[in-house]
Amino acid sequence: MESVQHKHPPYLLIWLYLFLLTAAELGLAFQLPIARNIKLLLLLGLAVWKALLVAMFFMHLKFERWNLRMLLIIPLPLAVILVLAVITEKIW
Amino acid sequence: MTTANTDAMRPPFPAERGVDAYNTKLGMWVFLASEVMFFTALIGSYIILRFGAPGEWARPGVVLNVPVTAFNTFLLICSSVSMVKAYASIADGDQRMLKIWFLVTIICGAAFVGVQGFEYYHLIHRGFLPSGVREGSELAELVAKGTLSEASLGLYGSTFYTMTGFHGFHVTCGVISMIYLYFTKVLPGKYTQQNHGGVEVVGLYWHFVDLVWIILFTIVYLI
Amino acid sequence: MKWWLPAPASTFAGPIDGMFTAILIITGLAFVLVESGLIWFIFKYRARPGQKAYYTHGNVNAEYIWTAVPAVVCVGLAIVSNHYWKQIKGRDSVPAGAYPIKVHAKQFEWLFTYPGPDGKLGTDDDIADVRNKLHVPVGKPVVLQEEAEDVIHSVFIPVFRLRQDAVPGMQIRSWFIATVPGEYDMACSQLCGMGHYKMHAKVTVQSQADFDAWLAKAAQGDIE
Amino acid sequence: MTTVAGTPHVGHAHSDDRSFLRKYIFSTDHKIIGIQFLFVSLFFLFVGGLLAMQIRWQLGFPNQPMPGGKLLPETMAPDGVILPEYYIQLVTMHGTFMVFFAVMPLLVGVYANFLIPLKLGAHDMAFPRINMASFWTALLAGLVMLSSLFVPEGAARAGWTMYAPLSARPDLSGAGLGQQMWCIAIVLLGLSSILGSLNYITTVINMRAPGMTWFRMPLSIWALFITAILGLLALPVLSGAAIMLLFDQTIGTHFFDPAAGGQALLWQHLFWFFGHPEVYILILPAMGMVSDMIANGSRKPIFGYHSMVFAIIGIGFLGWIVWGHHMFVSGMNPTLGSSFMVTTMIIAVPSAIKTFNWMGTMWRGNLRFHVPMMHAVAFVAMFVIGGLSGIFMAATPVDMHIHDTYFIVAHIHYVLFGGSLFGLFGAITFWFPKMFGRMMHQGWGKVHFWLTLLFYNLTFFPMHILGMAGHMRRIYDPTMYDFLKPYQPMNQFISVSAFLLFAVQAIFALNFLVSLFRGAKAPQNPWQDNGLEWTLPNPAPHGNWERVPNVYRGPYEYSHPNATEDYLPQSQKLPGDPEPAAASRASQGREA
Repeated sequence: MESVQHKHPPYLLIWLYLFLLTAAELGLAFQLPIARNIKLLLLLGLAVWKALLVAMFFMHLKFERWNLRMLLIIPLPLAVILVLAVITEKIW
Repeated sequence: MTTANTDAMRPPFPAERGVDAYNTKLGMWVFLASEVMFFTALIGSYIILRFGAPGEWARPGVVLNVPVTAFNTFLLICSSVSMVKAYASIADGDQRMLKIWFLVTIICGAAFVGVQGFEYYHLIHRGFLPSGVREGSELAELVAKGTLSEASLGLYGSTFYTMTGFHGFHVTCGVISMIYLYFTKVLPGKYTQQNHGGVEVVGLYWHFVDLVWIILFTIVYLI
Repeated sequence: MKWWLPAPASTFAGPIDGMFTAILIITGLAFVLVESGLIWFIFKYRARPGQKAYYTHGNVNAEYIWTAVPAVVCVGLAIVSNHYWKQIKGRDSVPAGAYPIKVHAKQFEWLFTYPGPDGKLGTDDDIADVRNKLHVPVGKPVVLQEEAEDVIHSVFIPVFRLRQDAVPGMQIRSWFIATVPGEYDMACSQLCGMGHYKMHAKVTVQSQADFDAWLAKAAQGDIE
Repeated sequence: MTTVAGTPHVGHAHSDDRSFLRKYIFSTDHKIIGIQFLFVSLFFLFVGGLLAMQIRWQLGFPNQPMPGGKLLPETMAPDGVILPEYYIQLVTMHGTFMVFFAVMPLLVGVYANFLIPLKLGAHDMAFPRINMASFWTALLAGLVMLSSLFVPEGAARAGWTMYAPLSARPDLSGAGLGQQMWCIAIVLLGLSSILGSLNYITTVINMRAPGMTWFRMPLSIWALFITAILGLLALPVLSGAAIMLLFDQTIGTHFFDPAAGGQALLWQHLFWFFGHPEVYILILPAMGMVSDMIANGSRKPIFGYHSMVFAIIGIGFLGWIVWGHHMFVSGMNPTLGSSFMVTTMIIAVPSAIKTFNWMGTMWRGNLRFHVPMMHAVAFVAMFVIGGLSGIFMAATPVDMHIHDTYFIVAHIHYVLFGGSLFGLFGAITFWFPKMFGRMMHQGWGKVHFWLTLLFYNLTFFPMHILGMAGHMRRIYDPTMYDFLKPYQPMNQFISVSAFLLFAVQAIFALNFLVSLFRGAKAPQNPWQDNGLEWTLPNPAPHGNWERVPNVYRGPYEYSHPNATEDYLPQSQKLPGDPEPAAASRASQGREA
């Protein structure tokens, strides 16, 4: 029962982060007049950041052993390979 | 005899263990790995189709109602927090707070589904269909004025409804299973400090659904 | 009935048949090695009273060898394949000045459009939509500009060793040089619906003069 | 914590007061579920074979009334002559049934369910109820698929690969409801496979008996484990694609509709991204079980156990990055084609390692040719042909000529019939006593083996020649083409061989059915095998073990110098064997 022993992560603080990041995304998407490509990268970066916060703290991945983390990491390269390969198709 | 042990929060003994996780938790993680691939098929198709789309993709906010969905995003994030608070409560042995936080999660989740239904209703009313734009609708006028490019609207509708629809389906499944757990396990006080695997496992699923939405919200509504 | 590839009639046939033969020899050797080994073991080591199997968990050196040899052979084949692949299908492989013919595939026929005297497609003097008859001059690079109207079809001319899908929504170019005059079959090799089997065309390879004469006649509507 | 070495745990059968319905129909027992899968998928194997016979009739004897064809309705075969629209349904459904409802459930549904807990020393699967749900979903999927043959416009008509846009447009394919039912059945099957896979993976990771470390697992379990991972990650992609296809057909989306910006090639990419791992789902379990049978038949440890494991893992990984080799001539970017060609060439290497290791296992063995061993050796011999013919297709220029011809058909049948089905015939015979407590008849098994081997090769080998000549797949009437007319005698020869091949399967069916009721009672360990499952009575009781055995060694210790017999069960303690650490880790055993 390891999970009981250690202190709980500051869940409300992470909620605040998520809230602020979402607000930042909205502002970025609709208010900031910057180049589209940069905007796209920033938005994706923010989305990944939020997703990581959820996975690491809410899903406790930060506190799991590496072999359990591997389970969720395995499909990710496959997903990337699929999308990248098919997109190169369109670029030629 | 065989099933008695699966809900307990320890790996089955005596056995060689690959990971330090009890069966239902491990099973849920494995299931989530396959869910990643399912959403890969949907989101990947969206990215690929958008790359090769004829005509300009509709700019964010023109077709979709972003403020409503931003509120919905907020709801889902809140439900994720309340879920993890419910888990933390029972891990500390607090039955009362478990009941409260679990109920908050269910309400937020159900509200999300409701808002999404509302959103769909309005989109269809405005003429936005999975197959594209309905003749003579509000969006058709925008197309006529040149605000929207019609060429890619068919793909826009296809991908939008499929991705958000399947996400909504997952949320609905989550809400239903949480309601079931609420009445069969949470209210009767069957979860304890030592045995609350159900809360953790349904929580994993719920956070995953939240995580998918975080990605979807950005790439569908904001980009 | 021939127990081999069809008679070659394009410049691709040489390398493709050569590779086929080379792979056949390599795989044939592997086949003979494995099957004769199996048969030999089956006889030599069959159970006999009093015989005990040799207790071993393997031999690392032997395993290195039978990992390395197939790996080297396969990588070698990959290099050779890629060499010819680039010549045949590569992005820039179509020779400049290749004679263009548009292939419009639809359920269940082929429509060929030949450029008129100006040698360009998409102009007024095109000889459009010649049904199921592909005529090409011998010894001259020809580039097929394939498009499909409804579903995926596939241009397949066995004697040329040429196969290329025609995909709706895509413009795909595919080229060859015919080497032997004659009349050949062309088929659709991608399941395209109920009439897939009858979607065939006749390919006529003829000298430049004959081809020009045919083209002139075709311009008058006589495609026979 | 001591286990009596090697003593059979007979007489421990639990008092079993479950009702008949709970015990045999809605059972959560992994063994019963495996047997349910066995009967259902053998039925679909028969259906797929029946469809193949009709295909062969049409190809061998085009436009002639088929014997018994008058039984078919007018919409399929008026006066017994097969119609072109029925022919492409036959082609589509033969592939679909064989791949999704016969071979895949036979390998994974039957043997992952049956073997994983028994061979690893678990009481049952990790999630028995999910396991039951998996079976019933699969059955439902199969029934939906089967009934699609009988709806008004008939079954799906776009080939088992279901290439869009033909499959997405009812007006072009001519089948509306049938196409939709195909998609629905595939989504259901995907769900069933995912449920099954997550069960297998969890069980293998978490429920191995003490001492059953990763590298003491039998190769069959390794193969099934990697297969489960492939299924877990590949099937959802297919399900997603099938859902998009279904939406294209029904609610007017445009995923695969080029007229509205959709992409025809997207379907192919998604399908083959699933499809190539699927190919390995169809062969890896057979490879694993054949490894078990060959070691048993050779009375020798498997040659290079570790490299066999790594080869399985390597195939499992590489299987994800070769899908484009199905699309060399599809109009895909040729540079992408080059990279897929290289990965495809590389994936030949682990298969070669496995083949040579099987031969190494037989080398200096003491070969016992019981029926499973015969099938296992035939598996190696036939798989080699299928594997080598794959190299022709991997070479991109050669693929230009043989793509979509009978060369491909020959290749896939050498791998799926010569490979998977020979492996399966062996596996069915091998574990029949464990399932039903009786032996299959060895003599009839040998007759069936030799006749199958003969007619199988006579059927499929000439297809290579047809393919070289350019004989296209999926054509209704080859005599339409001048260049194929000379090959009609060969087509007829193949057809006759195929009919005979189908007919001799009756021997197997009869042997199976008769042995079920009249077979000789099986001894405790009929094949003198090392696996944990043979320490249980035949058939094993519900819950398998009173007390989980301890495992002291790997699965292939045949002819061990210190053993009195030429086999040494995994749970038999020799003097000096240390007790597994996991056995003493916790005191709470899971007693009944």
